[in-house]
Amino acid sequence: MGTLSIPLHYFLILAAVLFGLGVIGVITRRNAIVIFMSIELMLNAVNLTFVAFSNYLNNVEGHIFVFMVMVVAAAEVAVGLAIIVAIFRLRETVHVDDIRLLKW
Amino acid sequence: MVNINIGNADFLAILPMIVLSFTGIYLLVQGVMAPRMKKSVLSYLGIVGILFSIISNFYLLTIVTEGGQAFFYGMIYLDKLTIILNFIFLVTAALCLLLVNSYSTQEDIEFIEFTPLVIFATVGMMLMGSSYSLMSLFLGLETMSIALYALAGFRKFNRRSLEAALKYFLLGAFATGFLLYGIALLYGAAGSTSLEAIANFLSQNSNPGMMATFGIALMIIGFAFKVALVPFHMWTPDVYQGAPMPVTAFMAVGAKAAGFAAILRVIIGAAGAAEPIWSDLLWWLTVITMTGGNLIALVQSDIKRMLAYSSIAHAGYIMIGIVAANDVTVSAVLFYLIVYMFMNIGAFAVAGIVSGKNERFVDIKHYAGLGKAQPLLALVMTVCMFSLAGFPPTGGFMGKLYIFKAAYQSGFQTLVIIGALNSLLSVYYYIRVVVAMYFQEAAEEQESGSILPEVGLVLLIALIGIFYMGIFPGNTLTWLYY
Amino acid sequence: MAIEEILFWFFAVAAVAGGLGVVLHPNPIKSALFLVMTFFALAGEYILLMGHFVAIVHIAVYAGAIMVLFLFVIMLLNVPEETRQGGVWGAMRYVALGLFVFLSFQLSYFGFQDFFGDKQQLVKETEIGTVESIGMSLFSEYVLPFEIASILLITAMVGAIYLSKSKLIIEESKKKKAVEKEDH
Amino acid sequence: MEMSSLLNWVTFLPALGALVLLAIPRTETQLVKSWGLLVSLITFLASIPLFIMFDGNSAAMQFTTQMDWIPAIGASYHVGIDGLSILLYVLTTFIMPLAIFASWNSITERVKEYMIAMLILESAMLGVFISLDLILFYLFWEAMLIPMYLLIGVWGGKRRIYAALKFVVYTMVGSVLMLVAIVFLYILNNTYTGAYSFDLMAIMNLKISFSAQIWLFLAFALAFAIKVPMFPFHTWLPDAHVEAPTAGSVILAGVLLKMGTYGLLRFNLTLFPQAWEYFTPLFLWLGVIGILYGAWVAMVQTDIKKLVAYSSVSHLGFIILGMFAMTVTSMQGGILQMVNHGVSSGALFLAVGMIYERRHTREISEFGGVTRVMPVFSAFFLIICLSSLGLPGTNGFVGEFLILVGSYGNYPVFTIVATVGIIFAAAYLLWMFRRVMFGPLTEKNKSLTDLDGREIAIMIPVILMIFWIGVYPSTFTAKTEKTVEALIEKANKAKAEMVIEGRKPILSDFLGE
Amino acid sequence: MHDFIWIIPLMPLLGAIINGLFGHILKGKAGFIASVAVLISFLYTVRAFFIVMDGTIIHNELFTWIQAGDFTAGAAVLVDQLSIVMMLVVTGVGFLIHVYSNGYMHGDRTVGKFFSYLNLFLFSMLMLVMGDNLLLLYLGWEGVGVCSYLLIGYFYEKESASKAGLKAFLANRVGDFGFAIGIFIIFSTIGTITYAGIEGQVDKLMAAGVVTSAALLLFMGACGKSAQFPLYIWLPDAMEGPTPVSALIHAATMVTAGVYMVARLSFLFVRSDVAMMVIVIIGTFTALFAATMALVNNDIKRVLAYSTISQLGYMFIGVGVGAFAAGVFHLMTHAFFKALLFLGAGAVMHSLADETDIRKMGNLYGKIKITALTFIMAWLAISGIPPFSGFFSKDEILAHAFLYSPLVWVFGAIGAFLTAFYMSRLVFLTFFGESRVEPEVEKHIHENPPVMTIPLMVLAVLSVVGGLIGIPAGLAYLWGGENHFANFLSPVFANAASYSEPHHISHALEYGLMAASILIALGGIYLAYLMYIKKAMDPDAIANRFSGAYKVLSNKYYVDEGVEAGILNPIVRFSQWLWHFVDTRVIDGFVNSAGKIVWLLSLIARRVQTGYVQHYASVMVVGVILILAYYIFR
Repeated sequence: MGTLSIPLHYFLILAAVLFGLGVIGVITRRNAIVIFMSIELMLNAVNLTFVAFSNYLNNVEGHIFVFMVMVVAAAEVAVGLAIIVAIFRLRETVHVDDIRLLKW
Repeated sequence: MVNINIGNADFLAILPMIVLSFTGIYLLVQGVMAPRMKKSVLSYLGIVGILFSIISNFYLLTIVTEGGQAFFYGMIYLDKLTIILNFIFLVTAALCLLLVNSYSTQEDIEFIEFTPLVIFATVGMMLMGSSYSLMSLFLGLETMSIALYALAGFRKFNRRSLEAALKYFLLGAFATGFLLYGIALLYGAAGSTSLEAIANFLSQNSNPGMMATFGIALMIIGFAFKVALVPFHMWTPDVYQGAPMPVTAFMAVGAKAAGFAAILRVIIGAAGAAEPIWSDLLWWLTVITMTGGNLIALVQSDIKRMLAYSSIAHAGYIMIGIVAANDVTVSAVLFYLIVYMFMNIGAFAVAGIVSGKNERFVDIKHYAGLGKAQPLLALVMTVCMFSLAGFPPTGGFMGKLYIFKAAYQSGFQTLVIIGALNSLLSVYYYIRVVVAMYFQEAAEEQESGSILPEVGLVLLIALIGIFYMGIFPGNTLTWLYY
Repeated sequence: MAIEEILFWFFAVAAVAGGLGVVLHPNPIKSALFLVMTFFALAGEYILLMGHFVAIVHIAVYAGAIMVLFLFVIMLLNVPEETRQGGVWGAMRYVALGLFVFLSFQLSYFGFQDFFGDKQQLVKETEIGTVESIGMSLFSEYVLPFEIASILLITAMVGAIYLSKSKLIIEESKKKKAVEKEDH
Repeated sequence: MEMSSLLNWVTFLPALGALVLLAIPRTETQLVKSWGLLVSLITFLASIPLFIMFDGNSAAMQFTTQMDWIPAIGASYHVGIDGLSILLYVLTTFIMPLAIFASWNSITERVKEYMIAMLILESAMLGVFISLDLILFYLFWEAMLIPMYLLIGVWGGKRRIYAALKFVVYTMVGSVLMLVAIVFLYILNNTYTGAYSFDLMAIMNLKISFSAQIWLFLAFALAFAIKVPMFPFHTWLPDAHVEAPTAGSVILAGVLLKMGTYGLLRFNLTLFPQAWEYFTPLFLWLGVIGILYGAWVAMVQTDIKKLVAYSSVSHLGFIILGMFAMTVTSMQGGILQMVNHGVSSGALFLAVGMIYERRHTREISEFGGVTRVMPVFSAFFLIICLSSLGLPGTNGFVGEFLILVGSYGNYPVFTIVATVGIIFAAAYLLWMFRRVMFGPLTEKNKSLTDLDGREIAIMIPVILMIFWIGVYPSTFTAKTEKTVEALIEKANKAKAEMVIEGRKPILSDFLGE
Repeated sequence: MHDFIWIIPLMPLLGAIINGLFGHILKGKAGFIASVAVLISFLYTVRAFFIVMDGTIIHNELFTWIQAGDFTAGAAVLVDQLSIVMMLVVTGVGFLIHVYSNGYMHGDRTVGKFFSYLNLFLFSMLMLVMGDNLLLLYLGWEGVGVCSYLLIGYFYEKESASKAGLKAFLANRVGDFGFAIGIFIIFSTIGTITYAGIEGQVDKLMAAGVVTSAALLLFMGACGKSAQFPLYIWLPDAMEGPTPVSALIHAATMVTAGVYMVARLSFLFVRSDVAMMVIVIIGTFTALFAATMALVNNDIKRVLAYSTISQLGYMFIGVGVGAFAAGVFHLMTHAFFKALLFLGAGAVMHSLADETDIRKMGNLYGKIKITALTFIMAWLAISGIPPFSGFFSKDEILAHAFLYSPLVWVFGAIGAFLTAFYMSRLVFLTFFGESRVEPEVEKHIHENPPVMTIPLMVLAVLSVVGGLIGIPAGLAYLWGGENHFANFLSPVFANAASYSEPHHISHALEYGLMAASILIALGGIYLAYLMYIKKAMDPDAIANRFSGAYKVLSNKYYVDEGVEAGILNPIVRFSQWLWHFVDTRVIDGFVNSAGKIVWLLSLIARRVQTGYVQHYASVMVVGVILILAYYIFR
C-alpha cells in the first residue's frame, strides 16, 4: 500500500481557501439564494477536510461524517428554499437589504 | 457476518427519545388522516406524548448507574445530567404546547404542523443533551435548528415572522459551518469524534497544538451562536421579536438550555483538561455578554426585544457558572436553567396574552394599568420580573447566589462583582414593567385577551416554580447534586 | 511531477475558480453553474483521497439533487441580476477581501503547521473509502446517527411543505369551515 | 409561652395579619383599616413582655431560635435579640400603630393593598433586627425594600415614580455589594472551618486578615451608609420623604434609617474591628460633615418635609459620631439617640401630615399664625420641635448629650464641631416653627380646624415617650449597658492584636489625630 | 432628710401643668393658682433659709437621672448659703411679679398660657440654682431659655415679638454651646460634674492645664445668658414681651444666672487669673458700652434694658476681681430696684395706654403718685445715693475693683456717672417737666389698681432696706455691726478665698472711694437736671453738634445690622449654595448623569443592531477572526 505523492496539507489549505470564499460570499452578496450557495460551499470545504483527515487517520469516521453533513445540507436546502420562496411570494424580493423590518 | 452488539440496554437508554419520536410521527399521521377532528386536540395529544416521555425519563432514573454509561458504540451517554436535561426539555415543550392553543385562537391560524415540529425539536435537544460524540451532538443540534427555522416562520403570511425565519436560517447555517469546521479540525487532531477519545487526547498532551486549539475555538463560536453570547447574539432580538410568541418562548428556554447542555457536555465534559485554552476566552465572552445584554435592554420599549436582551444577559450569568468549571458548576448551571425556564415561560405567557391579535400590544406602555385591568396577570408578571432581576424571595436570587458561590470557589471574584453590578443594572428595566403595570394608568382602552385554563395552568406552574425554588431551594439542590 | 499531483492541481484550480465564480458573478444562474463546477472538482479530489464511494454520493447528492433544486428556485423566482454598486462591488468589497485573506491565511498557515515541511504526510492508499467498509461501519457503529438522520429529514420535509403550502389550499379550508358554521 | 417563640410570633404576626387581609373584600375599607390597626396594636402589646423580660445585665443573645432553612448551602433560620436590637425592635412595634392610625383618612384608594404593604413592611423590619444569619438578614433587608417602594410609588405625591425609583436604586447599589461581601465571608468561613454556614455567630470568631477586612468593611459600610444616610449618599432621602405619604415618611424616618446605623454596629463593628479602627477618622469626618451639612441645608428649605428630612441627616450624623467614638457612654448615647430620633422625627412627620391633610401644601410660606386657630396642635408641635432640637428634660437632650460627653474624651475636635450642630438644630427648627405657627394669621389659614380626637390620640403616646426618656432614661439605657460594654471590650481587644504589617494606616494620618 | 426641699421647685411645676392643661377653662383664676404656687415655694424657701442660717447645707438626691458608662448625673439638690440667697430672690421677687401680673395681664385672652409659662420659668430657675451638678445647671439654663423664648414671643401675632423670641433663644443657644463644651472638658479630665466633685479635684484640673479653657468656655455660657458684650443683642429686643416678663426674667432672675454660675464655681474661676481678667475686661466694657446706648434711647423699657446690661457688667466686675460676695450682693439689690423700675414702667405704660416713648410723657408725678414715688426710690437706689441699697452694693464692687486695678475703678466710676445721668433723664422726662401726652390719652390717666401698686411698694421698701444687710466693713466699723451678707456667704467662697490672697481695704481708702462715688452720682443727676428740667443746655443742640456720635449711639452702634450682615446672611447664603449647588447639582447631577451616560451608551449599542443580515454575519466573522488571532498571539 504505497502513498501518493500529494502532501496532505495541500488538501487542507485548499479546503481553508474554499471555506474563506464561502464566508466572503455570505458577507458580500445581497441575494439570499447566493448567500445560501456560499454556505453550501463552506460545508463542502468542511467535507473535503473530513475526507482528508479520514485518509490521514485511516479510519472511516470522516466519511460517515461527510454523509451526515450531506444529509443536513439537503435538509437545510429544503427548509431554506421554502422560506425564501415564502418570502418572495409575500415581498416579491429576495434581496436581503429590503428585508429589514426588525431592527434596533 | 459482523455482529452488531446493540442490546436492549441501548434502546432503554434512549427510551424517552423513542417515545417522543413515535408521538411526533403519530401526530403527523393523525393530522392528515382525520381532517374533521378539531385541530387543537393535536397539541393535547402532543402533551400526552410528552407526559409518557417524562414517565420513561423517571423510569431511567431508577436504572441509571452512578458514573453514567455510554451506549450505541459511544454515541449516547446516560447519566443523571442527561435525565435532568431531558426533564428540562420535556417540561419546556409541554409548557409551550399549552400556550399554543390560546395563541392559535387569537391568530385564528390552523396550527396542525406546529406540534410535530416542536416534538421533533425536543427530540433534537434531548439528543444533544445525551450525546457522547460530536456526530450525535451535531445531528441533534441540526434537528432542533431545522425545526426551529420552520417554527420561526410559522405565521407564514406575516412579514416579520418570515424575516425572522430567514435571518435565523441564514445565520444559523453560517454558524453551523464554523461549528463543523471546528469538529473537523478537532477530529483531525484527536483522531476521533467521540468525546471520550477527545478527552483522553486533551488530557495526555497539555499543549495540543494549534489545530486542536482552533478546533475548540471554532466549536465555542458555534455554541456561542446557539446560546447567544454577545458577539454572536445579533440574531436573537430580531428572531425573538419576529417569531410567534410560543415559538419565542420555546426558543428562549429550550434552545438556550440545549446550547448549554452541549457546552456542558463538550467544554466541561470532554475539554475539561484543556481549561487554560478556553477559560480566558469564556471569561471575556461572559463579561461582554452580561454588560452588553443589560445595557441594550435598558432602552428597549418592545417587551419581546427586552426579554430577548434579558435572555442574553442571563446567558451571561449562566456562563459565570461555566467559567467557574469546578465540581459545583454543573448543579449550579442546572439549577439556574430550571429557574430560568420558569421565569421566562411565565413572562412570555403573560406577554402572549397581553399582545392580543396579530401581536399589536407588545410595547411596554401597553402594559400600563394592567394591575387594575387583570390583577392575576400583573401579579405573575411582577413575580417573574422580580425573579429575573434577582430579588431575594424568588428563585432568580437563589440561582444567582448559587452561581456566584460556584464562581467564588474557583476564585473569580471580579466576575462575581461584575455580575452583581449587572444584575443591579438589570433591576431598572425589569422594574420599569412593574412601574408601568401598577403606577401608570392605561392610555387607551385595549381589549385584554381572555385567559384560557391551559394558560392559567402555565402561569400557575411558573409561579409555583419561582417561589418553590426561591424559598426552599434546598431539596432541588440536593436532588441536583450528584 | 507525478500524474496524481497534476490531477490534484487541475482539480484544485477548477474548485477555486468555481468558488470565485459563485461569489463574484452577479448573475445567480451563472454562479449556480459555477458551483456545479466546484462540486465536480471536489469529487475529483475525493477520488484522489481514496474516497471513491463518497465522491459518487457527493455528485449524486450535491450536483444532482441540491443544485437542481437551486436552479429550479432561481428560475421560478427569475431573480434579477445584482446591480453593480451594491453587494459585490460596494464598500464591503475591500472589507470582504481583507477578511478573506486574513481568515484563510490564519486557518491554513497556523492551523496546519504540524503538516508542513519535514512532518509532511503523504496521501496513503487505503481501502477505507470503499463501499464495503463504509457500509459495514454505517450499520454497526454509526447506526444511531443513521436513524437520527431519518428524523432530521422528516422534520425538514414537514417544515418545507408547511412553509411552501400555497394560499389555495388555505382558502379552500376556510370556505369549508364557513359552511360548517351555517350547518349548526 | 416560651420567650423565643413569642419573638417569632411577634415578628411574623403582622405578615399573618396581611394574609388574613387578603380575604377581606376590597370595598370594606373601614374593616380593612381597623383590622390593620388591630394587628399592629396586638403586635405592640405582645412586644412589651419581650422588652420587660429582656435581661439587662447579660450581653448574650436572648430568646434565640435556630432551625435549618437551606441545609444545602448552610443557611439557617437563626434569630435572637440583644441590647443593640431590643430598643429598635420595640420602637418599630411602637411606631407602626401610630403610622397606620395617622393614615386613617389620608389614604382613600387601594386601601387594602396599602394595609397589606404596611403589615408586610413591619414584619420585614422586625425580621431585620432579629436575624442572626447573613442570608436571612439579606432576605429581610430586600423584602423590606419592596413594600416601601410600593408605598412611595403608588400612594406618593406628584414625582413619586422618580423618588421611588431613586430610593430602590440607591439601596440596591449598596445591598448588591453587601451580597457579594456576604458570599465572600461564606467562602472564607468555609476555608477556615470547613463548614458551610452563613451563621453570624460562627463568622464572628473568624480571624479575617486585615486587607480582607478593609474590603469587606467597605462593602458592608456602603450599604449601611446609604441607608443611614451619610453625607454623600443622602440625596434620596428628601425626595423619598417629600413624595411618600405621611405614614410612609413616619416609618421611613422612624425605623428605616436606623437599619443603617444598626447594621454598622451589628456587622461592621463585630466582624471587622480592625477595619473599623482604620476607618474611624473617615467616618467621623463624614458624620460631622453630615451634622453641619444637614443642619445648614435644612435651614434654607421651603418645604417642611424636606426640612425634617435634612434634619434627619443631621441627627444621624450625631449617632455616627457617637458610634465611632468607641466609648461606652457615647455608644449608649448613640443607641438611645436612634430611638429618640425615631420618636421625635416620626412625631414631626405625623404633625406635618396633620397640617398637610388640612391645607394640602407643605410650603412654609403658605402658613402663618396657625397657633391662633390650632392652639392644641401648636402645643404638641412645639413640644416635638423642642425634643427634636434636644431641650434638656426631653428625649433628644439625653441622647445628644451622652454622645457629645462620651466622644469628647477621644475626639475633642470632632465633638466641638458637632456641638456647633446643636445651635443650628435650634435655628432651623424654631425658625420654621416661627414662620409656620407665629406671626399674623394669614387669610388662607383662617379656616383651619384644630386636632380631632383621633389625632390627639396619636400625639399623646409620642409626647409621653418624649418625656419618659427625657426624665427617666435609665429604663432604656440599662437594657443596652452590658451589650455595649461587651462590644467595645471585644473591639479594643481586637485592636490590640491588630498587627498592621509594619505600615501605619495612611488614611488616618491624613484625616484625623 | 429635708425631703420638703423638693416642694420648692415642684410647686411651680405643678402650677405650670395645671394652668397649661386647664388654662382656657380657669381663665381669670389661673393667675391666682400660679401666685399661690409661688407663695408656697417662697414660704418653704424661708424655712430652708433658717435651716441654712444655722450652718447645715441641705443635700438630697431623688433618683439618678442619667447613668451611661462612667458618666452619671443624679437628680439631686444642694442648698447652701449662695443658693438660698438666689432662691429667696427668685421666689420672693417672683411672687411679687406674679401678683403684679394678675393686674397687668387682666383681660388677656390666653392668660392661662401666660401663667403656665411663668410658673414653668420659675421651676427652671429654681432647678438652676438648686442643682448639685453642672448637668442640672444646664437643664435649668436651657429651661429658662425656652421660657424666655415663649414669654418674649407671647404676643405671637406681632411679627417683631416672635422674631425677638427666636433671637433670644438662638443667642442663648450660642452661649450654651460654650457651656456644654466646658462641661465636656471638666468631665473628660476628672470624670465627675458635681460641684463637690469638681471642688475636690480642682487641682487635677490645674495639672491638666484645662482650667483656663474650661473657665473661659463656662464664662461664654454666662455671657450668653447674662447678656454680656458679644451676646447681649437679644436683651433690648426682649422688651417685646409683656412687662412683668421683662421684670422677672430680664431683670431679676434669668440674666443673673451667669453671675450665679461664676459665683458657684468660684473655686474654679479663681484658679485661672487669665479667666478672671477676661471677666473683668468684658464686665467693664459692657457696663460702659451699654450705658452709652442708654443715654440716647427714648423707649422707657429699652433704657431699663440697657441699664440692666450695664449693671450686670458691674456684677461681673465684682466677681471678676474676686469679690464674689459683693457681686452677689449687687445681684440681689439690683433684682429689687430693677424689678421695681420695670414694674413701674409697666404701670406707667398701663396708664398711658401702652405708650412707651418717653418723649410723649411728662408731668405724670401728680397723676400717678404711688408709681411715681416708688419709681423715684428705685431711681435713687440705682444711681447710688447713700441710704439706698444701690449705693452700698455698687460701692463695694468699685472698692474691690480699685484694689484690683485703679483703671477699672475709673471706668466703673464713669459708668456710674452715666447711669446716674440716664436714669435721671428718664425720671425727669417721664414724671416732671411739661406734659407731652396726647390730649385724649391724658384724659383718662388713672392710678393703677392696688394689686399692681402693692408689689411696687414692697419692692420700694426692699430696695431701700436691702442695702443695709451688706454694709461694707468700713461703715460697719463706724456703726458697729459687720457686713452680714459677706460673712453669710463666706463659707461658700472659702475655697476661692483661701486660694487668692485676701486683700484688705484700709478704711481711709474706703471712705475716699465712697465720697467720690457719691459726688459722681450727684454730678450725674445735676447734669440731667440742668438739661431736662432747667433746659440750661438744650439736649437737642448737643445732639446735633455731635451728630455723628449721636447717630451711632441711637442706632446702637449698628451692631444688630452688623450681626445680620456679618453672620446671619453669609450663613444663609452659604446654605443656599450648599443646597442648590452641592446637593442638587453635584451629587444629584452626578447620579443622574451616570444614569444618562448609561442610557446614551445603550442607545449607541442599540444602533449596532442594524437589521441587515450581512452586518450580523460580518460581526460574527470579525468575532471569529479576533478569537483565532487571540489564540495565535497568546
